[in-house]
Amino acid sequence: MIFERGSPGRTSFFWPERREAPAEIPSRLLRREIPGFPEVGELEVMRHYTTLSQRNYAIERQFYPLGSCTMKYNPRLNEAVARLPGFAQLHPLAPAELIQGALELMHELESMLAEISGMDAVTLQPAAGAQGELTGLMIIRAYLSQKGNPRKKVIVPDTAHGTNPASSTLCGYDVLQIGSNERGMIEPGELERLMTEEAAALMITNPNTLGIFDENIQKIATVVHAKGGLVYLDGANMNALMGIAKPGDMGVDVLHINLHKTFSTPHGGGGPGAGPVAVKETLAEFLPVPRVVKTETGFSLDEDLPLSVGRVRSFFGNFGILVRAYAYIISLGADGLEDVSRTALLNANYLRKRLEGHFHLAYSEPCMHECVFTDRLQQKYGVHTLDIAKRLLDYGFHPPTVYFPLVVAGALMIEPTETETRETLDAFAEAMIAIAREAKENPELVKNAPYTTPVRRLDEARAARRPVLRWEEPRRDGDERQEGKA
Amino acid sequence: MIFERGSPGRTSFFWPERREAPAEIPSRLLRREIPGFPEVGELEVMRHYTTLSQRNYAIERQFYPLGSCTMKYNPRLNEAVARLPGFAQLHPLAPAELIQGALELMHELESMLAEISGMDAVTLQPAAGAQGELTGLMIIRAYLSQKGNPRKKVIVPDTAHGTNPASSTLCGYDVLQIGSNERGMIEPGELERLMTEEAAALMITNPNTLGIFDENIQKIATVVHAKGGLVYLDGANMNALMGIAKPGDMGVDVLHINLHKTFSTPHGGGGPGAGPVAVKETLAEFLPVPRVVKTETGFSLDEDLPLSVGRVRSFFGNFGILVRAYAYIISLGADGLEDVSRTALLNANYLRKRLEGHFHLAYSEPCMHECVFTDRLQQKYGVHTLDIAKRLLDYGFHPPTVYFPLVVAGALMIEPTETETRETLDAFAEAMIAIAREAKENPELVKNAPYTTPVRRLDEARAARRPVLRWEEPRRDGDERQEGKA
Amino acid sequence: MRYTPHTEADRRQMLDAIGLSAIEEVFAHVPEELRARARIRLAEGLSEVQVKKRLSALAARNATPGEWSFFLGAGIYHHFIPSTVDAIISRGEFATSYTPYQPEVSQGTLQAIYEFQTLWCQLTGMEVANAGLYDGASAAAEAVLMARRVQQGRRRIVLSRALHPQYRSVISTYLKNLPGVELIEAGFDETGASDAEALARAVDDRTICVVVGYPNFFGVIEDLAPVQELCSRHGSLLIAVTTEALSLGLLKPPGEWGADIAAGEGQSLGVPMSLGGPGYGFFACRKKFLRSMPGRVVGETVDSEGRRGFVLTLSTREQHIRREKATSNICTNQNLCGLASTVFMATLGKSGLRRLAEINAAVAHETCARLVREAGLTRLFAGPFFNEFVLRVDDLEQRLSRLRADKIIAGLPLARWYPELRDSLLVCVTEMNEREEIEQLVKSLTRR
Amino acid sequence: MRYTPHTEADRRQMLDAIGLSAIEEVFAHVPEELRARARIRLAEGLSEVQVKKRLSALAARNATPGEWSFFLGAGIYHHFIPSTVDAIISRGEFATSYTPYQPEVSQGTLQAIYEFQTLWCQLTGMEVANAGLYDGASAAAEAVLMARRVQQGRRRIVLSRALHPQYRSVISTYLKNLPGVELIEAGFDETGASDAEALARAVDDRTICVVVGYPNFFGVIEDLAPVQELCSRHGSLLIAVTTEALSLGLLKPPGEWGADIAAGEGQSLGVPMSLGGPGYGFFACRKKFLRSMPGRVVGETVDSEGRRGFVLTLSTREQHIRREKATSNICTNQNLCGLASTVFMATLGKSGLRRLAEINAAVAHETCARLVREAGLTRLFAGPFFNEFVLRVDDLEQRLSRLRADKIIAGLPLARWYPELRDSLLVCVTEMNEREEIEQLVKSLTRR
Ligand SMILES: Cc1ncc(COP(=O)(O)O)c(C=O)c1O
Ligand SMILES: Cc1ncc(COP(=O)(O)O)c(C=O)c1O
Repeated sequence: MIFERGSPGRTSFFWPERREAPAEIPSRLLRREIPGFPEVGELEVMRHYTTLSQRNYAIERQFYPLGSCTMKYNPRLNEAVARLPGFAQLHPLAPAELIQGALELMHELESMLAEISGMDAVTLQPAAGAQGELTGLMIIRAYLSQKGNPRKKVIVPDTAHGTNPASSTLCGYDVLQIGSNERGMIEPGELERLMTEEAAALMITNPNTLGIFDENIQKIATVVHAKGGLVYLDGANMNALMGIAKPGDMGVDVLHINLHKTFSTPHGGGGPGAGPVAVKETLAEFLPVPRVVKTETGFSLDEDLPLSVGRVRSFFGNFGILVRAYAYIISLGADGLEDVSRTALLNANYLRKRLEGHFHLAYSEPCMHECVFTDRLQQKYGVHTLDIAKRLLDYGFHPPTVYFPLVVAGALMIEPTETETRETLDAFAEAMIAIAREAKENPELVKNAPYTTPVRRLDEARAARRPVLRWEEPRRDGDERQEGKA
Repeated sequence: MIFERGSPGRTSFFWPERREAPAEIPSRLLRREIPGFPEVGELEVMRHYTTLSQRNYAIERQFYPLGSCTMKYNPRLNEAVARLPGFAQLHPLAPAELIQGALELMHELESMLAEISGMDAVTLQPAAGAQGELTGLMIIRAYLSQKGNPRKKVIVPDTAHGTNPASSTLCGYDVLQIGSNERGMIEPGELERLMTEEAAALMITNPNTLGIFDENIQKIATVVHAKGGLVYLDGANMNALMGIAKPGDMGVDVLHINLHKTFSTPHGGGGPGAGPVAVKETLAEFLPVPRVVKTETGFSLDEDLPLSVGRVRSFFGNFGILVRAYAYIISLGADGLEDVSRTALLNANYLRKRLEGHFHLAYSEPCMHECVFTDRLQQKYGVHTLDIAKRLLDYGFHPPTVYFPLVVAGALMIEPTETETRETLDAFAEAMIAIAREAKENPELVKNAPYTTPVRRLDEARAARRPVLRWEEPRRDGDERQEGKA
Repeated sequence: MRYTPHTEADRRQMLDAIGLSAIEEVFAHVPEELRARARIRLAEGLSEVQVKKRLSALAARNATPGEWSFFLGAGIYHHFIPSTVDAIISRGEFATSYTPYQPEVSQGTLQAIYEFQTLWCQLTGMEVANAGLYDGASAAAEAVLMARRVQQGRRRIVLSRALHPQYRSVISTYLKNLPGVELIEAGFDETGASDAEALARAVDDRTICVVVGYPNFFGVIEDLAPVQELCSRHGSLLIAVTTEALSLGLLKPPGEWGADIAAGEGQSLGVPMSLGGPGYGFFACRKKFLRSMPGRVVGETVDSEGRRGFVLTLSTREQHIRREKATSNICTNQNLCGLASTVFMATLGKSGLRRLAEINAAVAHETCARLVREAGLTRLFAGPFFNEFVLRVDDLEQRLSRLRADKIIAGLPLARWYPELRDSLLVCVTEMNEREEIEQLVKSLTRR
Repeated sequence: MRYTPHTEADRRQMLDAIGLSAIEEVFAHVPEELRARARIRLAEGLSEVQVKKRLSALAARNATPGEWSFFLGAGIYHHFIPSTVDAIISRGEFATSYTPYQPEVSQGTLQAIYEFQTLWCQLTGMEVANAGLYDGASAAAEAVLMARRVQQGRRRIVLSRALHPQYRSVISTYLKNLPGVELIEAGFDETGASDAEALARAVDDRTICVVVGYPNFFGVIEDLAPVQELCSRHGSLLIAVTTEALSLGLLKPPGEWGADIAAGEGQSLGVPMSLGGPGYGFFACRKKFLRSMPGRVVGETVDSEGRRGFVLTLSTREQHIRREKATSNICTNQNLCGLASTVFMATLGKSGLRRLAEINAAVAHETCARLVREAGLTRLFAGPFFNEFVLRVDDLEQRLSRLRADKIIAGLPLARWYPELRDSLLVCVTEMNEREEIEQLVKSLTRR
């Protein structure tokens, strides 16, 4: 712990000039020193965080088949270009003529995303998928309000990601859940029953979180539209669709895209990402401000959109992430992007094939970019999904997403992505198969895993019961400051 | 092994344009494909080398007290500035007016090194310390030749680094070894005996590899000069001298400086470094060409020095390393550099004090920036320096330099450097003391160490007896290409 | 193909294993009409060299502090970032890991977040902090939403008009679709602080919370004592919102003023400006609101062998467990920027952070004094400030465009956001503005 | 103080432990006269911001391929470096480790070197390779020194005059103090290759070795068959020296020609030009010379549990063991640049390396053809070339300075190093020279 290192008075800050706080600031407004704040040297900083980093799993270390997360390779090239001073050192309030390159990049990225998704207009402002959802729902609400009635509900499938219902609530809608049928899809009949004039939108994920492409998507859109509602697509799974099907052709009115998934910006241990929202022409006037517009002489910013939902974030969103996604798209080009989805599908289907028989497959439908297994075959030995996940760690692999989607008991949701080799998929499959064997022959081994990780199973119940959320200075100061503590 | 990964035909190279080799090159001059060459994807490359890196010890991970190596913190700032395109992308044969910034940097670095060492002129061309030695000796030889007789021998103390005698040989000199007295210094009487008109130079290290400052240095220089010889100082230990004593004042005529030690450029697992050579005015005309000279309008290159020893390396030496050293020197400034040596001495003396009694101290003289212990106290339990070194690995520390200098049996040569904290020194001392205790109480434990490293003791004899110096394609191709192999 | 490693043989072998003859068969069930129209009409892929060239060309058409003198703040600040920061955050182990759902192999990220939470508690003087939100504006909005949750039955939300205008916009966007909320703005006085009387008029017993900038948009360091007193009289929560996080190295922290929630933008502390994003929102509050907090939280626990370890905790608040009842919809946040800040704070440390804040205040005051004394400009507001201040400048637009010709952006004209503040310029001076730049600014604003 | 972590209290405590009252007492035994004069007269230290500013200002005064068109090679080449390279070599675990003397905790570096050795064996077609030397020139010198060691009793060393002039200088510097060596240069013919007759005249039975550039300084790909034949007739060693390592992706490797030693500069493969350094020297030879080789070597072995591992080996050749009898004085080499090359080669791989080499040859030939056809220039030499060629250009200096005004450096005038080659220009074209640059070059050299 950084607070347990160092020595009082130590710092890595070196600034020859010494300045006092100006007397004009009344001392009443000033703080005393910050108790417990770090006091370490520069080498200590480097060592501490380098050491911490080595206690992490990462794509650059090994396979990371987290379903719904699209953990593909994040090209180092994109990291390099995002760090160009002409991007990294821009002030967002600089006059538009001084940031023409940035505006052009954003403008072009908007068109590229529109082309890829088959939509008409895009905002890059949302900071992540969930904020994209909120923005998209707000657009729907604004549109319906303008038509006279914002309506009350949003229909959300039971397979949806948790952000979908949460965003609906935040947008002032009640959530109406719709179940999936035995093929993992929405039953058009059931939808017809639920889709009333109370419902503002259907929020659908396609392929959904089961990795299944809903073949009825066009029919579904027709049902929604017939009742005056709109179709929102959670585009987190765009990695399955490029060059295969465009949401814009499916009858989708609004969607968000996770640049930190399909467009390969690094996850960073939980962000930053970006969640652009794409809409059909009729909804364009509701997009957040400012909009980047092309003029005769270049690009400018339009704040003056009376129907806009307003701002969802300060400035322009996560611009640095947009730069990376832009670099990714122009690197791959049309062919490359199409190859991404095809290969993602190939990898998922290959892995599915290899694991079939060893694990129970939740649905027998063909899968797209991910597939969902369960622990049903292992339960009889007392081995559960969590145990399988932990045991995988001992094999050097990150487990799939577990216990999601919620509709599948004991789900193991595997998304290999297109950047993995056949050899890696084979090695992962072999580890899974070995665990299936262990579950049968030596269940205790699996149930007590992991054994080889920096720490073993952590007491999560205790963490939640008696939350300790920050480091506190120990009573007897100084004693704890020792080398060797991580 | 990178060769064991991948799949035939795989590559990470993407270049849309396809070009054939021109027909003008006769096919007789062309090669067939390179058997065994890597065929991997970009993510495989990143994973392979990231994984390898984690099998390394490094300063940014932990304490690295290798005596004579000055393993101090390598500021990340210097890495950043060396990568500026205006340095990294320069072609050495660009006309001088297009590289004025680089020439100014080199010119200024030369003066700064001259000031720090108390010398008059500097060449930055040598690529490392050993090449600096060779250059320095060539300068001595050229000078003496010009005076009529290059002479035959170079006197080298028995404590000297191996490069000193090796460089002497390479410069066409025979080596005359001089012993150290019981204080670890050169006996002026003994020197007087050996220093004849056959001897071109004395090659001395001060402080020497025992960490001892030879108090008689001025007298020694007088003896050498009296016989028409010159004094060469191995400046690898400049980290002990900044602001404490200038070689130029000691009577030294030539010295080299390891920028990758005192001036903190990273070691990179064995280089690149840089070994500038500094000389007194009388020797300046013998320095290698080209020389950077200041003119009225800027800086230019002078190739026209008839007495120069010539070129020892192509172009300007390791320019990228020079940039880092320059950044380091201006970062620290005069005060900072003086503080470096004082703190290096403090740390070494502190550690010496803490270990005294637990390990046998080779010399009781006060030490400068490093100190030498031995395994004498542990030998009676059958525990040797090598065992102590390996056991330290289990405690998470890199061992000191071992079995060097050769004059000390079972040497453990410890150089903590100035960038280490007291807490780290204490933790290291405690580990050493614990090992001393283990040596007494459980010698087998120590003799079989290490236990916790990625591999255990390696069979070095076998490696030397039946050298396998390259990977070869296994007979049955393909089988070995598996994920999981490091 | 770029980044997809398979060779033709690999593909063939895999298809064989699946029992298919072409990859297209995998998605044959996707309706034909969709497939037929799915081709992407974009250019072909580019080599690394071409991509770098294209991006460098775009980057070159943007003005950076290297060639231009910027005196812009207003929510995004140009500050020193030690080299340690990028060295750490560009490590693949941090940059290419996911949200730490498997704690056994995510202790690096988890501990770093735990340190981050601690640092923010220390900096704000609050009891608990989360792992970060999108940005300052949405963090302010989340603070208001949380206040609404814990103040059931109340409806009014009072925003100081001296709060960053974009933050007010975002709060209003976030709230506008929620039932039973009333958003009211209270003006500022001649010191540039929130107007005490306006606030007193606005706050009543049905007021959920009062949101004040600290320092506010005009750079003014508000005295929070009276606001806090007003809030506690009406049972309203005090939310202090900071856009310039560095100021907290010097100023009395919100927690000591008695704020209930401290939120804001963390970019100042180790994150490049990057056209305003990615940065991150910080969020800290009283412990009693813990289970109403938005966003991710890391807690300390032990493993099965009793060793200290860290886990994501209290996730029953979050969308992936609670879905429509979650405290927020946030999932992916801005973690790597939070790590940058953690490394920044560790590098500067206790004394360094204060010294950097002092330097900022000192150079900003000195510059302000010179602009008043030498350039004859007047300060619009009398209140104490940190590193930003507002000047009245006649013929503002004209003078600004003259300055622009000298590659100086002297500040932000306020009229765009405050129509009542014509000819007013918000000037920000940080440690990154060199002496000569300031000299130049004073000179240019002096000569008429 | 910068980078020294101690506080006053730390220093005090440590001095107390040592039993001293001031740090100066630690070096009280250093003679007073020395101490008195030891103060360093340099400026005070600078902040990171100031250092960056200073270095950026210096860097800005150098011309880079971003703004200028360079057609310079002659030993240092501007090539594509994939982003993987810097990502790996800037990892602290590689960059801040020492020479791998403790193999148990240095397997990363050791295995990387082992891979490097293998790659160089593959590339050169030789049996063994070392871990690298300083640069191409000193590697050539070390090759000659090794030849001298294994060819005891012989004295003559024959250098092709078409070998890089700086390499010839360095060889001569390295050899000039050694007894019993005679250095002879043999000229080149009208194809630009080493003159067969001159060589035949120079080589005798006392000849240690013949050193030939491959490709040579004029870019010409020498046919090594006759030279090899000549050497083997006289029992001399053939040393093939490559300055443009990328060419080995396309050309028949020295080993296949029967060379005894292949040495040269590795910069082309993944190392930035950096004003000519750091790069590294590669060195490969026949297995039978193994124990005479200079430099570090890594070998495969097993640990006490039988696992594969790597160690530095055959160190009885080296200075730290053999001192004055060592095969070379080299200690620190250029390891991190070797790692860069290893990552470069792994990234390009078998097909990528060849394709990049093909692209180079293609664009260079195309440019050459256009300069002949459209600009009416003539090739000075008729021999086949890789990516460099020599043109005769009348009024060379004048035309070069006119081109310089257009920010074009059209090549290297050879007269400086070959007085006999007036008005001759060595032109290098690589994959980094953009189409427009080449267009511009042709145009500028066409209009008179
Ligand atoms: C299907 C789906 N929808 C929405 C999200 C939310 O996106 P974000 O985490 O970017 O807010 C995710 C990812 O976490 C997801 O997988
Ligand atoms: C005392 C001494 N002299 C000379 C050298 C040789 O320097 P280099 O390794 O840079 O060639 C070293 C370091 O290895 C050394 O410690």
